[in-house]
Amino acid sequence: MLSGGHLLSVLIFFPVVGALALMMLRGDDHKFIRSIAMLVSVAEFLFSLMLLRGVPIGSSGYQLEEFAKWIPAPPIHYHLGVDGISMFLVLLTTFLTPISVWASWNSIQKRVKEFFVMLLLLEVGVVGVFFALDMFLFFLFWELMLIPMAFLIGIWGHERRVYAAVKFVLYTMAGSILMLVGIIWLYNATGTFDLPTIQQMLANGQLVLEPRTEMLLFLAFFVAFAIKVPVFPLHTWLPDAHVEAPTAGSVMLAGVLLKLGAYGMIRFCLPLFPEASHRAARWVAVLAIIGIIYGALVSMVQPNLKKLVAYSSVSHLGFVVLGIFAFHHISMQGAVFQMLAHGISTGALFLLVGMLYDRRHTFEISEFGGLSTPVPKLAAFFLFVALSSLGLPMLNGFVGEFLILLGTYQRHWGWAAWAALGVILSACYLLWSYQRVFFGDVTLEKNRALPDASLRENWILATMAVVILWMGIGSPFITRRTAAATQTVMDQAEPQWAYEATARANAKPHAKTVSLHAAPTIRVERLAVR
Amino acid sequence: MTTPLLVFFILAGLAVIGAVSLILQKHPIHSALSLIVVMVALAGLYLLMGAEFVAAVQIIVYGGAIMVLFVFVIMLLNAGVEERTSLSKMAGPPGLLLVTALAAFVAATIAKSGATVQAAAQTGALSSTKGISEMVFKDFVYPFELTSFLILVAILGATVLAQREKS
Amino acid sequence: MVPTNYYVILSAILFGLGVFAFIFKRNVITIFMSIELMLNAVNLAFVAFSQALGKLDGQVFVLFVIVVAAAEAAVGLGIIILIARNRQTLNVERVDLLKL
Amino acid sequence: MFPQAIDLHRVLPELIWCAFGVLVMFLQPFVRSRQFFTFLALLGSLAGTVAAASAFVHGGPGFAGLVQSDSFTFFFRLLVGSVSFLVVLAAGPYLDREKLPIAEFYALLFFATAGMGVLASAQELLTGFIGLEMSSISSYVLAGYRRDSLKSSESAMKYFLLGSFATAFFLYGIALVYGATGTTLLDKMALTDDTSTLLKLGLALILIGLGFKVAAAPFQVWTPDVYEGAPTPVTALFSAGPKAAAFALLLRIFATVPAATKYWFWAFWVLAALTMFAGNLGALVQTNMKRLLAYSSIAHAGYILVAFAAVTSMAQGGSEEAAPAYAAVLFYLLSYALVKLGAFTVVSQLGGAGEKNLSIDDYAGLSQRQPFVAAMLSIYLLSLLGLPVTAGFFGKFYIFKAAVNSHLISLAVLMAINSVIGAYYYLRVIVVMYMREPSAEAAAGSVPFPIGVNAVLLITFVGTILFGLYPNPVINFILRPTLLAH
Amino acid sequence: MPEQPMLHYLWIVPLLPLLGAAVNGLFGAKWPNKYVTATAITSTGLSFLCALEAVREFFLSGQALFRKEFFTWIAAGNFRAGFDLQMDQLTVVMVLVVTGVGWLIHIYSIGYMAHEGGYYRFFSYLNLFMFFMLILVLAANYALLFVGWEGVGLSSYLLIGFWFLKKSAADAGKKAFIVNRIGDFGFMLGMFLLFRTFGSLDFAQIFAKADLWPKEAMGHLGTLTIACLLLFMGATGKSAQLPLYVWLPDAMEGPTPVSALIHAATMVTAGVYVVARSHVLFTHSPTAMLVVAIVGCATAFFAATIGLVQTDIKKVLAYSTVSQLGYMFLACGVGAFSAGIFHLMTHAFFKALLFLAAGSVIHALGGEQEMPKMGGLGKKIRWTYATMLIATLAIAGIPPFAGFFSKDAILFASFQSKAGGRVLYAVGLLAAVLTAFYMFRLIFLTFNGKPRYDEKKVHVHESPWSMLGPLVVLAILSLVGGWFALPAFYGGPDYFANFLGPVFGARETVEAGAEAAAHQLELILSGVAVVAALIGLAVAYWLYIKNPRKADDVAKSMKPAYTTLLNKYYVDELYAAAVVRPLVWLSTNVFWKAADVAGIDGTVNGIAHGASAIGDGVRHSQSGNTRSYAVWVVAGAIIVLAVIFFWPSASKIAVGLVR
Repeated sequence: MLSGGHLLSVLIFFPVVGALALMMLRGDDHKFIRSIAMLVSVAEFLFSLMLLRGVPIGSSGYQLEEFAKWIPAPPIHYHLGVDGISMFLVLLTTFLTPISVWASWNSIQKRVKEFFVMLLLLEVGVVGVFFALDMFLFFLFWELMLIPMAFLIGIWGHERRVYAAVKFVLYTMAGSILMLVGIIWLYNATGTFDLPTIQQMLANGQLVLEPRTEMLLFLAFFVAFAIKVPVFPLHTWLPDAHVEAPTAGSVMLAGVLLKLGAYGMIRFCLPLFPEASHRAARWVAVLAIIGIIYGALVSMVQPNLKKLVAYSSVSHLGFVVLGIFAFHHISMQGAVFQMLAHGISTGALFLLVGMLYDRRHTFEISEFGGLSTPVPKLAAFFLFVALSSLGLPMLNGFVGEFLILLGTYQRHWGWAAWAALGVILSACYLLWSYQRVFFGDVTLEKNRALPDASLRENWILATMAVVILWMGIGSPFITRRTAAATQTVMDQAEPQWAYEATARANAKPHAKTVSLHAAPTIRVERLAVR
Repeated sequence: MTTPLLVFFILAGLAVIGAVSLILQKHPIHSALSLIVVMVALAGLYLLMGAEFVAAVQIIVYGGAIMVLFVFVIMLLNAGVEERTSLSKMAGPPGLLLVTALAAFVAATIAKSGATVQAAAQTGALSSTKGISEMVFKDFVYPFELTSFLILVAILGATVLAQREKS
Repeated sequence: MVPTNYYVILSAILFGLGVFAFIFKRNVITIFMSIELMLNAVNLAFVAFSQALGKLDGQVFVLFVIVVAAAEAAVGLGIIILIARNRQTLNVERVDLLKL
Repeated sequence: MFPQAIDLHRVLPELIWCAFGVLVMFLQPFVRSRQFFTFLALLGSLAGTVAAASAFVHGGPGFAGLVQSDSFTFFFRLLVGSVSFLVVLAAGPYLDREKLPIAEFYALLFFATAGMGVLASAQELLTGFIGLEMSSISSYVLAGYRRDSLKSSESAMKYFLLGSFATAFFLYGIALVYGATGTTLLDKMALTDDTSTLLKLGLALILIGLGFKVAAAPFQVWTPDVYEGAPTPVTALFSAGPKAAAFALLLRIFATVPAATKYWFWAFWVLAALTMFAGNLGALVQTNMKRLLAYSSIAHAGYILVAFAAVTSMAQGGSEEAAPAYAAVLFYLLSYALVKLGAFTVVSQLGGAGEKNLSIDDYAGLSQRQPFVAAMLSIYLLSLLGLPVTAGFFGKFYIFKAAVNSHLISLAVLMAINSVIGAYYYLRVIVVMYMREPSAEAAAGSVPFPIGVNAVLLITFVGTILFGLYPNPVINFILRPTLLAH
Repeated sequence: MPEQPMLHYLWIVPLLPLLGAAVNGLFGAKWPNKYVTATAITSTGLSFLCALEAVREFFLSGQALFRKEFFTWIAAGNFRAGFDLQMDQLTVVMVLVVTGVGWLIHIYSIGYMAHEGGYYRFFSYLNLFMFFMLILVLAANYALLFVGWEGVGLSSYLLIGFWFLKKSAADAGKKAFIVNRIGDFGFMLGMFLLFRTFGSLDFAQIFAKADLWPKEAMGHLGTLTIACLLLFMGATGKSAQLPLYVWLPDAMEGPTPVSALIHAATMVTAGVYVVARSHVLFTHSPTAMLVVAIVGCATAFFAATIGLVQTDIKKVLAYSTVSQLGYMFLACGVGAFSAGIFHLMTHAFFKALLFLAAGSVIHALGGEQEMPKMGGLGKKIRWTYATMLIATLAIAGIPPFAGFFSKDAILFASFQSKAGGRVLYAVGLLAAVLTAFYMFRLIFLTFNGKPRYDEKKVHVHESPWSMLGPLVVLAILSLVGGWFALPAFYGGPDYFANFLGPVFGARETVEAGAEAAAHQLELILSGVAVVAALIGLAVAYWLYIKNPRKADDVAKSMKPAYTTLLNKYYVDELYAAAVVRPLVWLSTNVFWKAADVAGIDGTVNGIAHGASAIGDGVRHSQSGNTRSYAVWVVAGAIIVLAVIFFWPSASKIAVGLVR
C-alpha cells in the first residue's frame, strides 16, 4: 500500500514546522519573521515541484500513496495520495503562498508573527485537503483550514472584518457539518472511510445505493462544496469575505479555497454518487449558468473594485461547475484548468487591487480614475491580468473557458450557448472598470502623485504575468498530466457503468442495498408494538 | 366497613387536611404545625400497617427532631406572615393547571395500576424490628455507612453556611 | 384489611399536594416543608409496598429517606438562614438577582 | 452476610475520599497552613484515583450487588477523581484570593467526589440515591460557599430548593419501581416482567429526577443561575462532575433494565432536541461569560442525550451495536469535562477579586494582554465547537456516528444545525479576544496566573489535543464489550 | 537546411513583429524615438521580406498547399489546437497585403506620429497588431485563427484607445472590443459546432469531410447552415456589417494610420477572409450564402447612405469602408469568392491610401477633421490631392483604376446569381452611385472651392516625404492593382481568379463554362457601372462645385431624412436605449440591490436575527424566580410522562417529524 517516500506528509507538515518555528521567534523583529516565512513557503514550493516527477503522465489512480493506521474504531486511516488533479491544485497552493507572503511584506504591520503563522497553517489545511484519501481525514483538514482563514480576515481585515469572518465560518460550517453526517452515513453503509475502498465497492457492486438515499447523500456533500465554490444562491459570503480580507487573504481565498469546493465535487460527488450526479446535473448546470451571467452582471455594476473582482469569481467558478457537471471529458479537463487559471489571474487581480489600496486606502472606483498617468506600470499589469481573466487567447483564462464551453457544447449545446454569454459580459465588466480606474484624466488631485510599482511589486506581478502567459501557451504541460485523472473520474461517473454495477449487485445476494428510511420505520413499528 | 378501613380513612383524611392546611396557612408556624399533623397521621398509618419501628422513627426523628428544627428556625428568623407576592407569571394559572394535571395523572395511573400491587400476597403484618436491624447492618451496611458521612456533610455544611462572619 | 392501593393513592395525593405547596407557597421555609411533605408521601409508599410485598427492605429505605431528610433539613435551614441574613427576606420571589 | 474485605476493596475509592474528607475536617482546627490542605487534597484525590485502579483490577459486584466495580465504574471514578484533582488545583488560588476558609471546601469537595463515585458504581437504586444526595448536598453548600455574596447564596438556595424538589420525584420513582418489581437491585429488576404501568410511571419519575440533575430541557432552568452564582471553581465542578455521575447512573439503569430502554427512547429524543435548542439559543444572547458557558453546557448535555437516544434506540442496551453509542457518551463526557474545567478555570482567574470581570467585553484584546491564556481559552472554545484536532471534535463525531448508526438522521441533522448555532457564540468570544481592541482599564494590567492554575490549563490543554489526535487508548478501553458487567 | 527554408520556418514571419512589439513595449519607454522607429520598421520590414521569400518558395513548389504544425497549444481529449501555419494562394494574397500595406503604414506613421506622446507605445501596439493579423491569415485551424481574431481585436482596442486621456477614445476602444466580443460569441459557438460535427478544427480535415456532405436545400437549417451563420456572426462583428457595424465609425478616434491599417486595409477584412476561407462550408449552404449576400448588400447601401451627409472626413471614409466591406460580403454571398478577395485587395490599396491622404490633410491643417472647415486645399498640397484623387477614382469605380475591375466583377457575379440576383445587383449598383457621390463630395469639399478655414491661423503645409512616399506607392497600386484581374473580354486572362482557382476551385470552373455567353452581358454591365459612377460624380460636381448653395437647400428641403442620416439612423441611441441602459439598470437595482443584497443576503442575516430573537425569548423564560423554575420542572415532568405514556398516539406525530 505504501509506495514512494513520504513526500506528501512532508508537504503537509513542513509548513507546520515553519509555523512553530515562527511562534518561537520574538515578535518584534518583523524583517526576520518575514524572511523566515518567505523561506519556508518557497522551500515548500520547491518540495512540491517534486510531485511532477512523482506523478508520471498518463498514470491513472493515486500516486505516492501513504497509509498508516490511525484510529481503530471507527477505522480511520492516515491515507494520502495524489493524482493529476490534486497535484496541480497543490502546486497552485504552494505557489500562491509565497506570493502572498511577498505581497504582505509591507502591508501587514500589526501582529506580523501571527499573520504569517496563520498563512502557513492555512497552507497546511489546504494541502491536506488535496492529499487526503480518507474521508475523515479530508473533513478534518477541511475544517482545520477554516480557522486560520477566519483569523486572517478577522484580525488583519478592513472595516467590517469581524462580520465577514464570522459569516465565512458559519456559512462554511453549515455546509460541512451536513457533509460530516453524510460521510458518517456513508461509513455506516460501507464500514470504511477510505475513499479508494468505497470506490472499489461501488465498482464491483458490493455497495449499491438506493436512488433516494444516493440523492440525499449527494446533496449532503454537494451543498458543502457548493457553499465553498460558491454556487449561485449560496455565494453571499464571498463578497464580504473578499472585500474585508487583507490582500494575502483574498489571494488565498480566491486562489485556493474556492477551488476546494470544485475539487470536492470532482473527487467525491461524481465518483461516489454517479447516478445522483447525473440526475442533478441539469439543476446544477442551471445554477452554474445563473451564476455565470448573474455574477458577471452584478460585478459589472459594483462601485467597489474589490467587490467587483469578488463577484467575477462567482462568474468564473460558474464555468468550472458547469464544466464538471457537463460530464464531458474535455469540459472536465477545462474545469480543472480553469481552476488553476482562475487561481492565478484572480489572485493577480487581488494583488493589484491590494496595491492600489496600499496607495489610496480605498476600493471605491470613484476614488480612482486616470491612474495610468501616475502608475503606468500597474496599469499595464492590470490590463494584462484583466485580459487573461476575460479569456484572451494565448493567456491562461482562455484555455479553461474554451475547453469547458467546447466540451459542454458536445453534450448540451444550449448550456454552452448560455454560458458563452459570460464571455461577452466578462469583457464588459473588466474593460469598463479598467477604463473607469485607469483611463481619462486624473480625476482626483491626490492621485496625481501616487508612486508607481515598487521593485518588489514589479517582481510579484512579473512572476504572475509569466505564469499567466506560460499557462496560456503551454497548456498541454498541464492538460497532459491531468488527462488520466479526469478520465478516471469520468469513467467512475458514467451512469451505464453504475447500471452494470446494479445488475451485478442483483446477481450477488450479499450486496447490501442501503436506505435511510427503511430502518427507522421498522424501529418505530417495534416501539409501537411493544 | 371494617375497623382498620375506618381508621385508615380517618388518618388519611387527617393527613390530607394537614397537607391542605399547610398550603392554606399564612404563617409559617401554622404550616409547620399542620405538617406535624400530617406526620403524626402517617405514623398512625404505619402502625396500622404494622410497621411500628418506622412509626416510632417517624415520630421521634421527623416530629421530634426535624420539625423542631423547623420551628426553631422560624422563631430564630422570626418569620412573619408570608407576603403573597405573585411576581412569577409561570406560577400563576399555567402553574396551577400543570400541577393539577401532574398530580391527577400520577394518582390516576397508580389507581389504575392498583391491581398489580394487590396481586402481591398480603403476608399480614411483618413487624420484626430485629429483621430491619439485621438488614441495615448486613445487606444495606454500605448505604448505611454512607448515610453517616451524609450526616457529616450536613453538619459541616450547616456550620460553613450559618457560622457568623469572623471579622 | 386495607388494600395497599389505598395507601399508595393516598401517598400520591400527598405527593401532589407537596408539589402544589412547593409552587404556591412564597416563604422559603414553607416551601422546604412542602419538600418534607413529598418525602413523607414517598415513605408512605415505601412502607405500603414493603408490607404488600412482605419484604422488610422497604422499611429500611424509609429509614434512609428519613436520614437524608434530616441531612437536607440541616443544610437547607442553614441556607435559609444565610438567605435571610443576606436579603432580610424569606420570600423566594424577592430572591431573583440571578436571571436572564 | 457481613461485608467481606473484597467488598470494601471494590468501593475503596469512595472510602478513601470520605476518609480524606474526615481527615481534613479533623486537622482543620490544628493546621493553619493553607498549602498543607491543598497538598492533602491533591494527595487524597490522587489516592482515590489510584484506588479506583486497584478496585478495577479486583472488579466485580460488591455488597451483594449493591455496587458494581467494572470498567464503566472505573472510567467514571477516574473521571470524577481527576476532575476533583483539577478543581483542587484551580480552587486553591481562588480561595486565597477570595479569602475563604479552605479546609471545609476540600472536605466538601471530597464528600461530593465520593458521592459521585457511589453514583457511578451503584447498581442499586437506593445506594444510588444516597450517592446522589451526598454529592448534591455538598454541592448545595459549595454553591453558597461565598457566604457574603448575594449571588452565591441565592444560587445555593435555588439549587437546594429545586434540587431537593427533583430528588423527591426521583425518590418517588424509586418507590414505585420498588412497588412494581419488589426490588431496587437493577439486575434483579431486569428479570421481572416490565409490563406494569407502575414500573413505567416509576421509571418516568426516575428519568425526571435524573433529567434535572443533567440539566435536560425543560429542567435546565436552574443551571444558568446556579452556575453564575456559584464560586467559579465550584461551577467548574458542577459542569463536569455531578453531571457526569448522573449520566453514569442513567446509563447504568437502562443498560441493565430492558424496560428503561423500552420506555425511554422517545423521551430522550424529545429531551435531546429541546435541550440542544434551549442551550444554544439561550447562549446566543449572553454577555456574561459564566452564563454563556452554563448555557453551552446545557447544549452539550443535549448532544449527549442524542447519544442516549441512539443507545436506547438500539435493540438492547449494552448489546454489541449499542457499544459505540456508549463509547460516544463516555468519550464525550471526558472531552467535555476537560474543556469545561479549563474554560471555567480561565474565567475564574480572569474574574479577579470578587469575580468582577465576567462580562465578555472584559475579554476584549485578551490576545495581546495574555496571549497564552487567550490561546488556551480559544482551544477550549474550539473544542466545544467541535473543531478537529480537539477532543471535542471526536466527541461530536462519535455522537453523530451513533445517531446515524441508529438511523436517527433527523436528530443528527438537528444536532448539526445546533452545532452551527453554537459556533456563532463560541466564535464571538474568540473574536472579542483576538479582533477587538481592549477597553482602556482592561488594557492596563494582566491578571497573574499562579502555577496551580497554569497546571490546570496545561493538563486540560494537553488532554484536549491528545485525545483530539489520538483517542485510541480511551476508545479501545470504553469499547470493550465487558464495559458493563451485570 | 530543408529546401523551402522560409516555409519551414514560417513562424518567423509573425514572430518578427511580435519581437518588435515586445522590445518596444519593454524598453521603448526609455529610448529615443529613432531607436523605437528602427525596431518597428526593421521588424515589420523583415517580416515583409520573409513573407515575400516564403511566397517565392511557395510558387517554386508549384503552388502546392503548404501546411506545418509547429507546436501544440491546447490539447484535451480528442481536441487539439496546434500552432499550425499554412500557405496557399489565399494566404499569399492576405500575407502580402498585410505585411506590405502594414509596412508602408509603419513608414507613414513615423512622420505622422513624430510629435505624439507615447510614440513607443504606438509602435509596439502596431507591431502587436501585425503579429496577430499574420497569425490570423496564416493559421491552419480555426482555433489558431481565433487567436489572431481576438488578438487583432485587442490591438485595435489598444490603438483606438491610444489617446486614452480622451474619454471618447477610451469609450470607442471599449465599444469596439465588446461589439467584437458579441460577434466572437457566435464565432466560438460556430467552432464548437464544427468540432462536434467534424471532430476537429483543422481546415484541411473539416473541408475534406464537409466536401462529401450533400448541399443543404435553400431555407433548410442544417448543421452546416447553422455553423456558417454562426461563423458569419463573428464576421459581421469583425468586419462591421449590419447590425454590428456600430463600432467602426467610433474607431476613428484612433490615430489615422491606425484607421488606415486596421480599420480599412486589414483587420476589418478578416471577416471576409474567414467567409472566403470557409467557402467549402458556405457553398454547401445556399441559405447561409443568401444571408451573407443580403447582409453584405444591405450594409453596402445602408452605410453609403450615411456616408452621404457626414462632415468629418474620417467618418465619411469609415462609412465607405463599411459599405465596401458590404460589397465583399455580397461577392462571397453570391459565390464569387475570388472577386470578393480581389476587392479586398484593391480596397486595401485605395482605402489605405484614402485614409493616409486624409491623414495628410488633417496633418496639414493641424488636426482639423471637419470638411466644412476645409476647401481649396488642392493647390496647397498637390501630392496629397493627386494621390487622393486617384484613390477616389479607384473607389468610385472609374476605369482603369483598380476599384472598377473588382466592383465590376462583384456586380456581375451578383447579377448572375440565381437567388434574387437582380435585386442584389440593383441595390449594389445604387450603392455604387452613392459611393461615387460621397467620395467626390469629399474631394470637392476638401480640395476645391474657397478655403473655409482661417488662413491666418492655420498654416497649411505639405507632409514630409516619409508620409508622401507611401501615398505614392499606394496610388500606383490602386491604379495598376486591378489589372491582375483584367476580365477575359478585354482579352486578358483573369489572372487573379485563376490564381485563386485551386482554393475556390469548383465554383470558378462553372463560371468558365458560362464564359462565352457571359461576355456580352459583362460588357454591358460594366458600362452600366461606369455610367452609375459618373452619375454620382456629376451630381456631386453639380452640388458642390457649380452652385455650392444648392447642397444646403437640398438638405433643408428634406430635413427629416437629412437629420436621420446625419445621426446614422439613431442606431447607437437605439442600442443604448434597448440594451445597454436596461442591462445596467437591471443589474444594479434588480440583481445586485434587490436579489443579492436584500434577497439572498437578507435571508441569511434574517435567519441569524431570528435565531437570536428566539434566544432572547429563551433568555426571558429565565425570570430568576424560583417558583417559575419549579413550574418549568413540572412542565418537563408532564412532557416526559406524556411522551412515555401516550406514545402510540404521539409517535405518529413524532414519526411525522422524523420523516
